[in-house]
Amino acid sequence: MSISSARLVDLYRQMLRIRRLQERIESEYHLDEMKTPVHLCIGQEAVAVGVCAALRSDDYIMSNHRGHGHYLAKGGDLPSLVAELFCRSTGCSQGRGGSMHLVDTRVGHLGSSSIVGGGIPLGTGLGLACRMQGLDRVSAIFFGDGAADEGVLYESLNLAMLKKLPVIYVLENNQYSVCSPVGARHSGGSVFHGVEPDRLLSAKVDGNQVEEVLAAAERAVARARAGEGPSFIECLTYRMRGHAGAGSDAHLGYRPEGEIACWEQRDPVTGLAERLLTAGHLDHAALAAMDQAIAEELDQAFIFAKASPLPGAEELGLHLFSE
Amino acid sequence: MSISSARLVDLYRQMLRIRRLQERIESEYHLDEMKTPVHLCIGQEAVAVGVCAALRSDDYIMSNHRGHGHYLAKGGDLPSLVAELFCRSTGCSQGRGGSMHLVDTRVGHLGSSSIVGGGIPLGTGLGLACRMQGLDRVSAIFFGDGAADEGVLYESLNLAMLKKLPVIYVLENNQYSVCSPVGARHSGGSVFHGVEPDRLLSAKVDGNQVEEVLAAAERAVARARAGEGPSFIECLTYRMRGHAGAGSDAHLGYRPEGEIACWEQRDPVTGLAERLLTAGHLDHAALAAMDQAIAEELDQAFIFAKASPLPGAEELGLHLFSE
Amino acid sequence: MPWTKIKAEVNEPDYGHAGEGEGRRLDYAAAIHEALDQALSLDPRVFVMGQGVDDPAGMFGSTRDLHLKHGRERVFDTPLAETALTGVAAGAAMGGLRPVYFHNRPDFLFLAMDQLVNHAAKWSYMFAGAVKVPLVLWACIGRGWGSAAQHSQALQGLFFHVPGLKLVMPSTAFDAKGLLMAAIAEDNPVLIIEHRMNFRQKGLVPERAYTVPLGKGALRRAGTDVTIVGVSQMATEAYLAAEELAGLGIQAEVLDPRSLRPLDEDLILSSLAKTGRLVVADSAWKTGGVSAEIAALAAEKGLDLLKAPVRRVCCPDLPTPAGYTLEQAYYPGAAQIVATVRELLRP
Amino acid sequence: MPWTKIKAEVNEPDYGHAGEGEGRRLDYAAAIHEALDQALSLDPRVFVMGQGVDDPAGMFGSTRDLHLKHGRERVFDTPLAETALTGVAAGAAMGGLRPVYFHNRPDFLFLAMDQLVNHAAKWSYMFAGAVKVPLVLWACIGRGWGSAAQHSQALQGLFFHVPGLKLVMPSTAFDAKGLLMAAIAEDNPVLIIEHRMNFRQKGLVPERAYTVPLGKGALRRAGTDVTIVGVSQMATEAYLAAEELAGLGIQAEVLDPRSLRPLDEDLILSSLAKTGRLVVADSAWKTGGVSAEIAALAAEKGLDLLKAPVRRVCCPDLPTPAGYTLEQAYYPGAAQIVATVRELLRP
Ligand SMILES: Cc1ncc(C[n+]2csc(CCOP(=O)(O)OP(=O)(O)O)c2C)c(N)n1
Ligand SMILES: Cc1ncc(C[n+]2csc(CCOP(=O)(O)OP(=O)(O)O)c2C)c(N)n1
Ligand SMILES: [Mg+2]
Ligand SMILES: [Mg+2]
Repeated sequence: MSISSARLVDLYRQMLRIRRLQERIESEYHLDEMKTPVHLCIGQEAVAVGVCAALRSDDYIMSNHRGHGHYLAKGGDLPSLVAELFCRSTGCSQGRGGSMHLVDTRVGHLGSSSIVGGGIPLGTGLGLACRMQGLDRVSAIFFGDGAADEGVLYESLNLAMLKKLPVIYVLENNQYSVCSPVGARHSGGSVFHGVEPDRLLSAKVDGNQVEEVLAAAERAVARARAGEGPSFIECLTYRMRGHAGAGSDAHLGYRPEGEIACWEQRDPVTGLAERLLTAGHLDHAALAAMDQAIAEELDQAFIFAKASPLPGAEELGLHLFSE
Repeated sequence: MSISSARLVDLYRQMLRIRRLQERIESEYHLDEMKTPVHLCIGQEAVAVGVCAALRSDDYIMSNHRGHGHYLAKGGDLPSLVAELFCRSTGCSQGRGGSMHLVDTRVGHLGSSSIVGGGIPLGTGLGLACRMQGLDRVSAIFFGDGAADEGVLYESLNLAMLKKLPVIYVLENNQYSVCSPVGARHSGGSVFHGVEPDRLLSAKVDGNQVEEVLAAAERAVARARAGEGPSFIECLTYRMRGHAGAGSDAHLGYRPEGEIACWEQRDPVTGLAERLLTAGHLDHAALAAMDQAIAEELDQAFIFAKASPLPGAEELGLHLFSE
Repeated sequence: MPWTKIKAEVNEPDYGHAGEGEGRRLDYAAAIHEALDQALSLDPRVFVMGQGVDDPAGMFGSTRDLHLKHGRERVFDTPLAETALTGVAAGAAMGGLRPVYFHNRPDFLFLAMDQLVNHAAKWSYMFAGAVKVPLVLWACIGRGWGSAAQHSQALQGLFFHVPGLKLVMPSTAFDAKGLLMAAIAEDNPVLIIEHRMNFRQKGLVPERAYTVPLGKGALRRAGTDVTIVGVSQMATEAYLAAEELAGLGIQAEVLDPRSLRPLDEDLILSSLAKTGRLVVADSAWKTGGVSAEIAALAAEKGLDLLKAPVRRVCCPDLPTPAGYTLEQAYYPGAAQIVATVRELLRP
Repeated sequence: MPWTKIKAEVNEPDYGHAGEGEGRRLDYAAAIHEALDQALSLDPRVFVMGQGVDDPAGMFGSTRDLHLKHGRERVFDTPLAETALTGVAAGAAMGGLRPVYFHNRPDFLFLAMDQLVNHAAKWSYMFAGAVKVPLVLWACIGRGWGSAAQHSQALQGLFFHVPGLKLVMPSTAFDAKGLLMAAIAEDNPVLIIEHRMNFRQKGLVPERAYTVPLGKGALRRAGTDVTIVGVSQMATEAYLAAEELAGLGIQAEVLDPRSLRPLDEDLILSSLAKTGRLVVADSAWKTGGVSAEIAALAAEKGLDLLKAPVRRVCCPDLPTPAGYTLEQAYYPGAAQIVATVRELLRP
């Protein structure tokens, strides 16, 4: 199945938008106005965009601490995200969640957990809810290679396979959990790739190639909607920045010499731009215009956020319970 | 590797001893003097005996709620076990543990958890302790198919594979967790059988054939002592009695018609007796003598237990902490 | 008597509460069963899950055969994977359903805590109410017959500390049904901790679907000399103690909070205003448990009312021993409450 | 200020404790680091594990580069698998080693609870002392900079309730080192909960290996008008409050329990005998927390001493919000303690 040029351009635009937001956060983070730990997803944009492009707006996603890309790719409201980073009342979580706890229920984004692996069973439960309500929705769960250490993945996958739930497990293998390389935590590749295909559709894709991610996600979605069960898609990718906060962490020395540079060559955003240019789907002027439009959108979002009110002490006790 | 006739006879004697103890408990349980929930292992004797026969006395085991067989096979003291069932001060846990919490540190039995799966990481930690202390001991962990549902198995196996720990994971697949058949809880066979052999030596054996269990355990032990890493041995077996308490639970109707009868044909104890008779390793007289000796040993153990003092209220607070 | 042989053999005390006389006398388990049955019938979003809910024992009878009536899609067994399954239930709740997840014993809830406390209990607050989590968790305290340290814990003291979680502990069949129906109707996570000893009782239970509001305690017996707050099964023990104390000329007022979170503080404080003395009886460990908070309530908001030190009757701060002689020394009951009250009132 | 930028910039208050003047002034993290370094040097059974212990941040500096000195076999990173790894640590302890397992934040301990509470804390009792579990777990409360609901919980109230577990919460560098060394020397499971705000401090720490006994609280400041018990970082806040109160003519006595389980009840009761007033300040939720037990202690064993109601200064019963304006409203500190004491002493 080949992707139309218009669609590819749109995927690119989405990835670029996520990238530019991360960069904008980086450039402003030192001002200490966003008083929330940010986990940037620079280098991983193709995973979020590729998966969400296969989803409908009423499908669910479950996100994690590194969730800006998931939120935007699923169609989450940009100004509300930025306002959340500034801890404003207009933030998507009204300043209660911060960067790690985004939500936009209008587009099926039901929240994110900053407990590593915590979202995996929740997203599985969303799949169960779809099934039990007779909806043909699917639930996609984003989690990292660190989360793949957690037993809750094993338990959740077992249930999803047992009940053939419409759940797509998206392992964003960016090869690190904080400073800990995947090889220091896993004895080898994921055991779930060894499961029989009729129980679990498993795939390993280049997570920096949005076309590959999308293709795998579309297969998974089709399978899920057909009631055939869950999928497990491992997207190999790379975190270009530090675990949290802004900027490179190359100076910390936990990554092998040259690794970052090597992955810069495989940048999902610039790589796709080149492919689009080469294929003639876009020219430099169109690229620049796109960048300009995104910059303006970001300007507006940041202006909105900074001008928004801060929640006051009197709001502290609200929402402990849904009434 | 063939097993000597003397050894096979000894394995048989051990299995018979476990069986007879279970039967003795069954016959007395209705008297309500053993005020502790018993989980009998009738039908599963070959697993405990086959695995422990491959172990040295200073190797560790970690047991579970269905642990009478593990305890005896590892060389645990019989009278102390029986006294524990009668909640006496002379019990192996001084009446604090009951049937589900046996211990005999002299023979490397460091306890048992009645939290399903709870012993799996503990036994893994024992393997780590062996490794770090430069001992060539191994740690064997007994757990059921219900425990295999728990994520702690995935987490523990990953660590053991990562660090090549001398741990043997013994899955006693008796096909039920209480009344719940394995097929209602697992989507299929264990995913760990799919792991590359250099990471994990995995085997499926007939858990009712002690020779098969022993052979697999010996391979696993050799591998562990050689520092080559963990093994995962699935022993297919069957629980002939109810989940807890005494007697058959056929009347409950959760097992398919004829299933119990079918497994009676595969009884590990009588099956082995027949093989020994056929091979001429034992004759009927020897069998009877063996049975008689065991009966006497059991008589003594029950007399000892019933004559032992009950712990008094003044002992209640002891042992909260090791001093 | 082995766990499995516990039968409803005694009538619960006649607390003479208004409006409840209308019911039939039901086993405690039957009351829970009826609540589930009615909730399943009335609300298609409700479902019941848990290891063994569809087995012949059916959670001590509470869920027995519900799968036959309501279908295996809505009443289903689960793998033994308490961590994930709690999250799955919470996720299903976020997705619009109303799961009731049976956990058998509270001891196993330790595996559920991350999903329950870090997730279900925080989701509403963390996302400013955007997503609600109408989740019911149920677990039943084991006791006796050598249940021992890992199968008999009364863990209300832990869950009681968690904001975002409602905590219910009934002691009568009427409340068991009504509180469960209220919990299922709640838009927030509710943990119901039952007590195995309650299942020995029969009580009057109306057939109709009704709810008992969370946060409203019950006055089980009026008195003037001392207030006894009994948590869960200790409410029954407190009542029995009060009857005995009456024979000694001591009029004890007995309160059953029924739900611990929210806690009916007014009920306790207004009783204290009458009696000036407080004994808190809990089926759990003493230090840092529910009994501590109720004692603290008195020290904070009722100090002027107190004529005597607060007393607590709880399990000692020890894991539960298996042996019955040790169990006997371990578990407090009516006798300990009587002794404590008498000591408190000794002139 | 982002988490990662917290530096030891202030000297902790000079409590003038005897014998401790000998030390050098060390960052709080350096004190912990020294304890680990010495324990690793002195006892071959000791090892350190945890997600990130060998990374450049090294648990806020507490474990930094220990793997280089003591080898990667004894100081090692772990998978993110808190449930099993806690059991692995406990199992290693049963096998004769002395693990120190760093958990970063208490929030993640929910995943460790089954192994910690159902297993490590019960093994000695359940097997009548046949097997001991000399296990140290360490976690550090996050606070501020939008840590939010899942990264800032102060969970002492939960672990405090568990028999078989010792619970330590230092507030000075001296104690952080001495209590950690005591915990490592213990034959039983000990949980140390640190507070991130303590890491802003420097204190006097002797170079020698020493232990601070578990169960002995510290008198941080003598006073006659009110006793303030400050748990963990709130001990420092209580001291600052007391200094301010002194300016208002109020002499507050400040106690730092240091270890919560065992709790130094005598210290609290004898102070109460002097002052007749009690304020408990805890960095955690109020309902059912440590503060409740300390208040209950007063109501039970110190009622005659009380001249005024007990007061508690705690976090409100809410998940922690991310936003700084909400955080400001959420966290109590010296100012709230001052206000509470003044209200209590208002004639
Ligand atoms: C249960 C749990 N343990 C530890 C942490 C601390 N922590 C936060 S993010 C993170 C790294 C997770 O790695 P991964 O899942 O690969 O996601 P990535 O950050 O690479 O996107 C860790 C260890 C946590 N939040 N939750
Ligand atoms: C964590 C946990 N969940 C549930 C239980 C209740 N329970 C006790 S034994 C048992 C069955 C376990 O099945 P399996 O592991 O196959 O062992 P088997 O009884 O078949 O030997 C269950 C569910 C428990 N003890 N621990
Ligand atoms: Mg990662
Ligand atoms: Mg089984």
